[in-house]
Parts: sequence; C-alpha cells; structure tokens
Amino acid sequence: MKLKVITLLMMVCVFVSVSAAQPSEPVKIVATTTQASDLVTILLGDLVGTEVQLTALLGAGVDPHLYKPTESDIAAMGEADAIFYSGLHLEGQFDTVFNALRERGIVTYAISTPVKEQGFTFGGFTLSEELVDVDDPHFWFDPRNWELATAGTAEALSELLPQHADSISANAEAYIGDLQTLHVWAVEAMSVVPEDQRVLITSHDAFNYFGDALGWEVRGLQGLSTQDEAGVADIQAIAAYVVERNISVMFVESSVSPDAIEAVRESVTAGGGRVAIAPRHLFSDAMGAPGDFGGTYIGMLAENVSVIVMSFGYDLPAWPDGLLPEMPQELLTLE
Amino acid sequence: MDQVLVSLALNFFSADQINAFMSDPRSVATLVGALVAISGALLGTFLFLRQMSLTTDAISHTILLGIVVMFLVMTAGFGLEPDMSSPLLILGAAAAGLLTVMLTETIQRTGLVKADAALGLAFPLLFAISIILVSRYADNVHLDVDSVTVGEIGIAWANTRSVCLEGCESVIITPDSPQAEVARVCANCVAENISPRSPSAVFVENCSNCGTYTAAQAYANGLSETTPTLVFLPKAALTMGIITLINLLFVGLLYKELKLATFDAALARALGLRPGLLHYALMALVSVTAVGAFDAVGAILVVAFFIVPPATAYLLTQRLSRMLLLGALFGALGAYTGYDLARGNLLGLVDMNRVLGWLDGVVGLGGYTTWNVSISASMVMMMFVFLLLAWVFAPRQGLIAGMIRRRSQAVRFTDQIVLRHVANHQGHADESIELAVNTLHEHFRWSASRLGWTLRRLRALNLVHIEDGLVRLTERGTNAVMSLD
Amino acid sequence: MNTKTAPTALEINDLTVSYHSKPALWDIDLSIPEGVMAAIIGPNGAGKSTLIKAVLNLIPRAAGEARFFGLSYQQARNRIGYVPQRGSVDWDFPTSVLDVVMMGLYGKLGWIKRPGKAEREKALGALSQVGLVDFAEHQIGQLSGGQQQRTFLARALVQEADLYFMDEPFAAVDAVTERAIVDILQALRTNGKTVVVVHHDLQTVTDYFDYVALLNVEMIASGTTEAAFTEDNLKRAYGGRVAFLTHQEV
Amino acid sequence: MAILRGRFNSERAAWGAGLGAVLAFILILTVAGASGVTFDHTLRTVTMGGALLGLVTGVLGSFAVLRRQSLLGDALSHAALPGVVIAFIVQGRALSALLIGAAIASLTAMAFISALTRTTKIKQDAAQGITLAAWFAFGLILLSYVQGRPDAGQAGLDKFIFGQAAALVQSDVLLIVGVGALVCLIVALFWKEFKLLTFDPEFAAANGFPVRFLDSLLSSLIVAAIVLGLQLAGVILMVGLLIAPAVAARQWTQSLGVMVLLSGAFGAFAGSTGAVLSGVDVNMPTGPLMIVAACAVVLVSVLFAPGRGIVWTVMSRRRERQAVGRPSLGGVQPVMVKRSADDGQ
Repeated sequence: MKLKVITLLMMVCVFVSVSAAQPSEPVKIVATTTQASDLVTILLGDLVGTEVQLTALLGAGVDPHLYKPTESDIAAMGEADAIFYSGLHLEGQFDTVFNALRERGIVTYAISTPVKEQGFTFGGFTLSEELVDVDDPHFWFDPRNWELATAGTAEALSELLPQHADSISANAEAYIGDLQTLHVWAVEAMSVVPEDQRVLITSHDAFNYFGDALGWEVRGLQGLSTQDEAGVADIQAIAAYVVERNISVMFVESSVSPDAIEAVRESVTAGGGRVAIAPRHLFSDAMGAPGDFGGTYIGMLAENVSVIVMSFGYDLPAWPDGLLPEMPQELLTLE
Repeated sequence: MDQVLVSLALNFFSADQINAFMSDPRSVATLVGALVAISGALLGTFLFLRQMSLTTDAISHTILLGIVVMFLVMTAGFGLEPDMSSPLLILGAAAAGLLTVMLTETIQRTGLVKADAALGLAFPLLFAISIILVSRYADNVHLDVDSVTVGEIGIAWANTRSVCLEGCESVIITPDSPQAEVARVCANCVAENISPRSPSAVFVENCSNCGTYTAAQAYANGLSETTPTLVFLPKAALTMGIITLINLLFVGLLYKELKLATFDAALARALGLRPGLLHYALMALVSVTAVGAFDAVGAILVVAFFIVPPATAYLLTQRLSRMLLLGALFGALGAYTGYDLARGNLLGLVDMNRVLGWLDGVVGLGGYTTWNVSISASMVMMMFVFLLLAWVFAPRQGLIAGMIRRRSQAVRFTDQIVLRHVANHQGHADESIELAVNTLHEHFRWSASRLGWTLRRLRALNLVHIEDGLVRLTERGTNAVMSLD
Repeated sequence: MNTKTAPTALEINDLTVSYHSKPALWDIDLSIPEGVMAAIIGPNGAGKSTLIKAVLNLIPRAAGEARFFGLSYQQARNRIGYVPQRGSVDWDFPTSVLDVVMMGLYGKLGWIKRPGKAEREKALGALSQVGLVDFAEHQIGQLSGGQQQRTFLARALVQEADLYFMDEPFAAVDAVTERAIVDILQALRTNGKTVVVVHHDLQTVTDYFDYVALLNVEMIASGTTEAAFTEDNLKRAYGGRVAFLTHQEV
Repeated sequence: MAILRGRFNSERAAWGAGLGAVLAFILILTVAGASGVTFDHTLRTVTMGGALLGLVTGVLGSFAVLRRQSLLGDALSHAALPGVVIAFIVQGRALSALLIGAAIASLTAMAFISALTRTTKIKQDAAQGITLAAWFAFGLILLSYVQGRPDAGQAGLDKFIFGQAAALVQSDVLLIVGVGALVCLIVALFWKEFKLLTFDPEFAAANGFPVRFLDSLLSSLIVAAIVLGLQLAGVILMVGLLIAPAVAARQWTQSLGVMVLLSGAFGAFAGSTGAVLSGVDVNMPTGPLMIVAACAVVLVSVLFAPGRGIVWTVMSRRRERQAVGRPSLGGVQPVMVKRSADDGQ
C-alpha cells in the first residue's frame, strides 16, 4: 500500500510515454486466463475495443496447465503495454517471464496479489509445518477473493488509464456489489442441501476455495499436482467416506478423465451403497465459451452451484433480481 | 559473463540495436532454435548412430524425478522456502537426466539387456518413483515439469536477464523503509487445517518485498525513480550458447576418437581410447544439453532436434562430418521456417489459412479457419517436412531417385541384358535356341511386346540386326558390349 | 554343353539383378546338374550371395528366371533347403538348438499346425548327423561359431531337400568344423543330393567341389572343377589379384 | 562348462522363477493383510485387472522386446494425440470416438515407422523417434488450433484418454479378458509363424511364409494392446509392463515358449502386487507401484537367474579362475577361459 505513490508515479511515466507519444493508439492489454480477461472487460466496460485493445491468451475451455502459446499470443505479448495474469503460479514459469517483462517497463499485474497480501490463500504443502508458501492457485472460486481481486485490478487499471479512473472504480464498485449478491445467492443455494451431506467429492483437488466460500467440505480424489496418480487405497478411502457420510452424488471436472470417480462409484455400489455421478461437469481451471452463461465469472460460479445443488436433487433459489448475466432456463434442468 | 558479453557486443552495436534484436520474438526464437539445433545435431548424430535416439525422450520423462527430489530436499530437508523458480530444480532435473543415461548404460553393459530395452527399463522406473514421491509427499503442490521449466521457444525473447549500463544503483528495502509492504500470512491454518477466513485464524505480518534489488528489479517493482539503461539478454540464448560451445569443443576436440568409438569400439579399445568412458561422457553431455534445452524450448522440440535433423542428414550423406553439418543446418532451417508456419505460412508456398478455409468447406470446421498455432510444434513439423522431402527427393537414397533409377535402369538394363545375352551366345552351339527372335523373350521371362520394343530400339540404334531369324550384334553393338565392362 | 538333356538341379537363365544403383548380377546363365557339390566363387562384391537370394525369390530380379528340377520356385519349394549366413540372426534369441532345427520343418507343416513327435525325431536325427545331438537342448547363444553353423546346416538337413543352398558356411569356423561340414555335404552328394555353396577359399575348391561357377557380376565360367577352375578363368574373375592367387592355388 | 550351463538353464529354472513369483505374491498378500489392507471389491477388481493386463502385455512384450520394439509403447502414446484431437473436432468429446482416433493415429504411426525402416537405412529407434516427434507435434498444432476455437470442450484433451490403474472397474476387466483371450488365441494359432518371423524373417520368406502379412498382424496386436492399456492404465505403465516382464523372463529360460509364459506370469505378478501394495496406504499410486514391482522382478532375474545372472557369472568365473590358477604355482596370471573352448565337442 505504501508503494502506491511510487507505483503511481511510475505508471504515470509509462502512461505518458505510451499515450502522449501516440494518442490515437489504443492501450494494449493482455490477459492470460479467461477469468482475468472477464474481469478486465467488466472493469473497463466500453473502453475495450476503443481505447483499449484487450487480448485474452487462453480461449474458452483452455486448461492453463496445458496451454500452448500460439504465434499470435507471442506477438500480442510482445506488443503489450500491460499484462494481467492470475498468479500464484497458475501460469507456471511464466511468472519469471512477467518479472522480466516488468524490467522493460511493461505493467504486469497478478490479480491474485491482494488475496495473497491478505493471507487468504490456501497453502498446499503439508510436508513441513512452516512451509505454507506453495499456494493453491484456484483462489477465484471464492467470490470474496474475487472481490479483493476486483479492487486490486481496478486500482492497477486506474493507474494505467488515469483519465478513466472514475469509470473504472465505478465499474468495480458495481461489480463488487454483484459479487456480493452472487455470494449470498450461492451460499443460500448450497445450504439447501442438508448440512450432513454438504460434501463435494471431485476427481481433482481444485475446489478448496469454493468449498470454503460456501461452507462445504471438499474431498478430491487426486491432489493439485497434475502428476499425482490415485492408488487403490485412495479409491477405497473416498468410497468409505461416501458410504459413511451417505453422500448421494459425486462430481467430475471437464479436464480430467472420469474413470477414477467411476471406480469410486463401483466401489460404493459393491459395498451395497448408492451414489450417483453428476450428469454435468464442473468448471475447474477453465471457463465456458464466451457468450454462454458459463463464459463469465458469475455465470461459471453460478453454473457450478446449480449443477451441484440440482445433482443433489434440490431446487435452486430464484436468481437475484438484476444480477447479470441472467441465468438461462435450461440450467434449471439436468439432462 | 553477461557483462563481458554485452561490453563485447557494445563495440559493434548500440544498446538499442541489441534490445531491438533481442526483443523480436522471431529473431530470438530462430537464434535459440539454431543453437539447440547445433547441439542437437552434434550429439543427436552420435545417438542416432548408436541406435539410442530415444534417449532424449526418456530424459524428458525422468527429469520430473530430479525436480521432485530437489523440491523435497530443499523444503523438507533444508527448510528452504519452496521456490519454483529456483535454478536448483533445474540442476536436479539435470542430475536426473544424468541418472537416466548412466542407469541405461549400466543395464546395457551387463550384456543381458539390449539398448532399447535398457532405456525402456530405466525411464519408466525413474518416472514411477517420481510419481510415487509426488503422490505421497507433494500432491498438494502444483508440481510438474511445466511449472519448473518455461519450455516454450516462442517466449524465449521475453525471459531475459538484464545487464545494466547506466543508473545502476541497487536498492535495499528493509522493514523500516517507506516502500516496505506488509503481507499477512496465516500462522495456524495448515497446522489446524482451518480456513484463513475462519475466526480462529491467527495472522503474522511479514515484509513481503524486503531485500536487495538490482537497479533493474528496483525499477521493475517501482522502488526507484531512476530509469536505468538496460540491455536484455534472453536466458535461453545464454544457456544454450554456453551448452553449444561446450558441445562444439567436445565433439571438435574428440572428433576422431568419437568417430572410432562409435563405428568400431573394439578397435578403439585396442588403441587405448577407452570408448566406454567416451560414451559415458557423451551421454552426460546429452543429458545436460537436453535438460538445458527442455527449459529453453520445451521437451517435444528437443526430442525432435536430436533425432529428426540427424536422420534427414543421414538420408543425404554417409559421411559423419557432413552429417553433423547438415543436421545442424536442417535443425536451424526448421526453426526459422517453423516460425513462419506458426503464422500459417508454409515455406512461402502455402497459406494455411486457405487450407483451413478449404477444409471448412469440405468437412466443416465450424467456420473457425484461423491458422494460429504453437510455434514449437510448427518447428517440429518443418523439420519433419524436411525429412519427408529428403526421403522423397534425396539424390541417391530418395524414393523418387530410386524410382527414376529403377525406371531408367530398367530401360538401360533391358538394352544391356539383350546385348549381353546376344554377345554371350553368339557363335556358340546353342545360338539357334538362345537367339531366335521368336522365342528370345521367353529366356528373359518378358512379354513378347517388351522384347519387340527393345529389339526395335536396339536396331534403330544400329546395335543389333536380325539374320536368319537370329539376333546378332552389329559391330557397333559388339563395341558397346565391350565398353560395358 | 548338353544342359537340355541331362537332369538339372538348378537352371538359371539370363538372370539380372540390380542392387541399389549398381548392377549386382548381369545376365547369368548357369545350370548345375543333379548330384554334384557345386561352389560359387568369385571376389568380394561379385554377387555370390545375391545370386542365391535372387534365385530363392528373396530379392527382386530385373530379368531372367531360375528353375529347379525343371519346376518353378513355388512348385519346388519343398525340395529346396537354404542355409543363410550365420550373422543374419540374433543368436541371443531364446530358443534351443533343437528348436531352430525344427524350424526347417515349419514350411512343410503348413499354417497353424504345430511340430510334434515325428518332427522332433527328424530334428534329432539331423542333429546327430552334424554331431550336435548332445547340444539339442542348449540355447543357441552358447554355441561356438562352428556349432551355430552346424545348427543351421541341420535345419537345412531336416528339410530333406534335394537341393541345398548354403551361404558362406565356412566363414569364420575352425578347421575341425569345416571338415565336419564338408563330410556331411559330401555324404549328401553321395546320396544323390545337390549342394550349392557360396565359397571364398580358393585353396580348398578342388578338394571339396566337383562343380564350380566362377562369378564376377557376370558369369565367368561354370562347369566341372577341372574344366572351369582354370588359371585363365580365375584371372578373368579376379582381375589383377590373380597372379598372387594362382600361385597359392593347387 | 557349457554343458553345466545348459543343464541349469533347463525349464526347471523357469518353473522355479514362476513358483518364486507366486510365493512372493502370497507373501505380499499376507503382509498386506496383516498391515490392514481391505480386500474389498475395489482391490479385487484392480488386482484382477492389473494381473490380466500384465499377462497380456507380458505375452506381447516378449515379442516387442525380441523385435527391438521395446519403446513402441512410449512412441505410440505420443503418436495418438493427433487422432484424439481430430476425433474431437469431428465427433466431440466421446471417449469411444477419441479412442478410435487414437488407434487410427497409432496405426498410421506404426505404418510410417515400418515404411521408413523398410525403404531407408534409418533404424527402428530413430524411426520411432521421428514418428513420435512428428505425430505429437501435429497433435499439438491441432490442439493449439482447437484452443483458439470458441468452444469449451477441449480442456485436458491430451490427457483425457490416459487412464490410471487404480480406476479399473469390472467392465474394464471384462474388456481385458476379451482382448487378452483374442490376443492369446492369435498368438497360439500363429505361434510357429511368429516365432520364425521374430527369429529369422529371411528364412521364413525362403520357406514361403507371407512375412509382410505376419509382420503387420503381430504389430497390430501390439498396437491394440498398447491403445487398450493406455486407456486403462496410462502411458508409463504400458511402457514398463511391455518391457520389464519380458526382460526378466528372458533371463530364466532358453525357450521362447517358456519365456512368453513366464513373461505373462511376471506381468501378472507385477500387476497384482502393485495393486495390493497400493491398498496399504493412501497416496500410493497403483500404476507406478506395478512398475516398481516389475523392475524388482527384473533386478532379481538379472542378478540371480542361473546361467545368465550376474551373481552366477561372477561365481562361475571365480571357479574357473581357481580351477585354472591352482596347478600353476607362482607368477602365472589366471587365464580367462573362452566360451568357444568347448568347440568340436
């Protein structure tokens, strides 16, 4: 926070050199993940396409672990004035690249920064008690974290585009309001499920923040590492847990093979239990296609909530008035 | 090292010129690609000849072991802050590469297992061990090869080290500095398995940005008001430059020894050259080069640089020195043209966007016809294209050359076979049987028309004539047969 | 020559083979009568092995044909035995000597059928002929070079062929083995079989063989050893090296 | 010496090895049972599936290793990618379509490897490497193309077809039984042809066998097993299970038949042992444990197999040295006894 004055000074310098030299040129912003580009789009509003040229590196449904930069992505990064990325090592070694780019005067901002500064990250590393600095990067699944990220990003954008600082902060304020509404709705929706059943079982450990935000317990069959592989005892443990807690449904993410969860179901069934696998995937690292409901942050989160609640066999509470995007009707039924 | 390099370069170019070159994605990708191509060709050629081409692929799997072990040693062993950017992890990866090739050599040296199977035993085992370690001890860390290596040649231009020329004052931030920032960390969350949002979470405050900053870092993080003059050097170009230099020295100095050890290990041993030691040294270099290159350009590109250009060169020449040269050349060319292919330009001949457009019309791609693809993969594709071209068009071993040769040989052979046959039997007792025009084709197992055609040609060339229903050589024909030998 | 009337084991007519860019064999005519032990000799690169492989349809021919007892290869296949060069297989392969010998019978057995007791007996018989019956259950990798060669010979023997082709059977074997092999081959000839051997040692030609084909891409000469194995023909086959070679000869 | 070796290398050693594997498995079962492993449906299924998969890969792996195609599993696991992505573009994200795509891509890769080795002097290993790199790169190009398309289904496509051993379910086991029975039937039917083809293809051709057809048949069997295994058990397990049991079995026997059987047995041992061990504690991944079990079998075999094993060789060399060294007193260095000394019986 104390850095602000200096940063502002520096940003102004950058801005002057950018906008004063070529006033007609749009400011080029690159956002890495779909979540980041969604946030920047919302904060900038009408500026995108006019004064700001925004490029999202990861398209719809692209898993950041497996993302392959294309030629145009590289070109976009080469011309960027500012880069907004997720952070907490979600982009892997690109962190070091962003650090290097900063030395050239390019503005780079990890939208997870305020979450990290507030200490609201989950440490993933459990081998030693002192070491908690390897964070779970899926911080956006907690809408409260996303509020912090919105504020931080708005601040960074205002420094980049000082002449639009007012509209940006207005957008941020409105959006934070929306996020709070969303959070309230999501908590309400998820508490329809009886308390003893509030366990989210997934194939991959990506939903710690999600569960924390909505008061659910989360059990992933596999850890955060994409290299982690399940063993027989892992399957047995989850199956035993499903039986013990009498959980009726488990979930699969779009980016992981459903085999392992299928094996858990068979294990439960063989033990005389009953458990279903949700007919629809959850969004984990990637969001939906642009234009779809799940293609926005709010829609993505709400869609996950709706899939979970309806898979457990309960109805969703009404979608909050005026919260955009409007939840489409087809989400209210499961195919 | 960087300083020396930069001050050397500054004798020829201005800092702006260097920066302009080094920040062009294409020039840096080509430069790095060329460096990896040279290293790959130098070492890959020997792997190719020793039939161990898949070594680099095996290493690409096993470096995970080095990364995991180093991570665990750093964190659990020494209590260091886990840092995915630590060069120690790359060092661990190199050690794992070394372990892979050493294990393979050792298994192979028992004489009980063949080379390919030895490799196929070593790398699944090491990989399996690393998966077990990840699953047991680090399954909640985003730990994989991608998170430790940049592994993308297109981004090499941006992953730089800076050398400061002017305004190079370092900045020290202490907790008392006005710029010091405070970050909170939950002190009891992991131990008590609670959320940092829970009321019982206890936080400690840390200075998150304290430490010593170089001028460039201070500028980057807004900690200084001066703007230093910087020259940016891509890390990949630096590491690969050094590795290439070592490889050039190794192969250059030990060229004849390596050649002998590769083609005739027994003779090399008899001459006191210790081919075993040489192979271990070669394999050690392979693993170091491969790991360095994985970080710089990514696994698939390294595997390709080590195998495809040497194989292409092999199709064009049989001389080791030319193989090394051509291999490096094709690798570099693949890097250069591959960059264009990523933009949709195949050798300046084909616009891939049009191909997609056409495909969309034929099979339907949902109207998405923008060719915008991975640079690394495009480079591999171009190397593969060169291999295919060499396979098809190579002047001596190529498919077309072979076909043309067979075709033209067939004609030439046909003529010569007949001439020789006539020469062999003319004037012998069996000539009435062997040389009869009507039955001659049966001796060759040819169709009558093929022989008729051949005879017509030979007669037109005044090489044979027909006498009493027997084929006979003319004087010219006799001379032609003599000159065949 | 009255090759048309005498019984011929192998008749090659106008055979031409090209190998990569070079012609390997040029318009070869050769006929080998039944019941002889014939040597194919010539300098390195003369196309001796190529001739056998082309005759046995293992490599394509540019022209010409080979007939066996007046029949095509397909028709006569069961009457032909083949002993390839020793270096052509992996001797670390997990199989026993007896097993390798039984492989000689696979062609006659036809598809899917498995070798049984009769085949085993035959194979043991062949092994005792070559003096390896004690080694029947040994892994082939444990054999010495000469024993490997004799195993291959036994594999050809079980084929009970009338015509045998052998590619360099005396390459890198010791004198004892060479003698043993020659004895077996001569026994075959005595029983009316025909043996065609690719051979490289000029000094033993007159001792072992009664029929010779001198080859150097072209057929230089063929006929009984006395008729064809002359200094003049050798000079034509071996070119400049002949002076040295003929001094050693006989 | 050779006679001695021969006698010890008879089938008795192989039976001993097979029996040893069974005993080791029983021991592991007992220890696992004592340490609280629950032998429920899951463990039984995975154990059964792992054993059967190990059996099939062990049988086919023997041929792959002898034909110097050990690393085919690795090459094809990469080469499958373009097929998967094309299947996704055409058919969407249905597992069966993706697998068919993977199989087709693997078969084209196999055909390319065979064409390249047949028409040029490029060897098997380099041909596999070239194909691996080119096919995978093409897959990545397609993946980065799909990545730009505005639809959301492609996440994790390149990992999606790779399963993991712990996730084997009953229908998988039935599938393995079906495919395994077919594979074993074909191998049994064409036993002598495959044997001759692998040992001496030239002799096979001279005896009138259709070598090209047999070659493609055997290759197709190996490809089918690999694609099936990739989906059920993952890449690395396929590479390991294809090689390790065959290499281990090779040490104990001199007969291809025994080697294939023993390799199947070792594969089954590795598969079931890995499964049981992974039931001991959480975070014990099944597939990698199967690899470790298979490699342990290799280690034991390479060390202790009579006749070939390292311990055996060292000991017999020492005996020979003593036998030669004893009568010659003083100053005489031990002489290495050559293997060919027994020539000419």
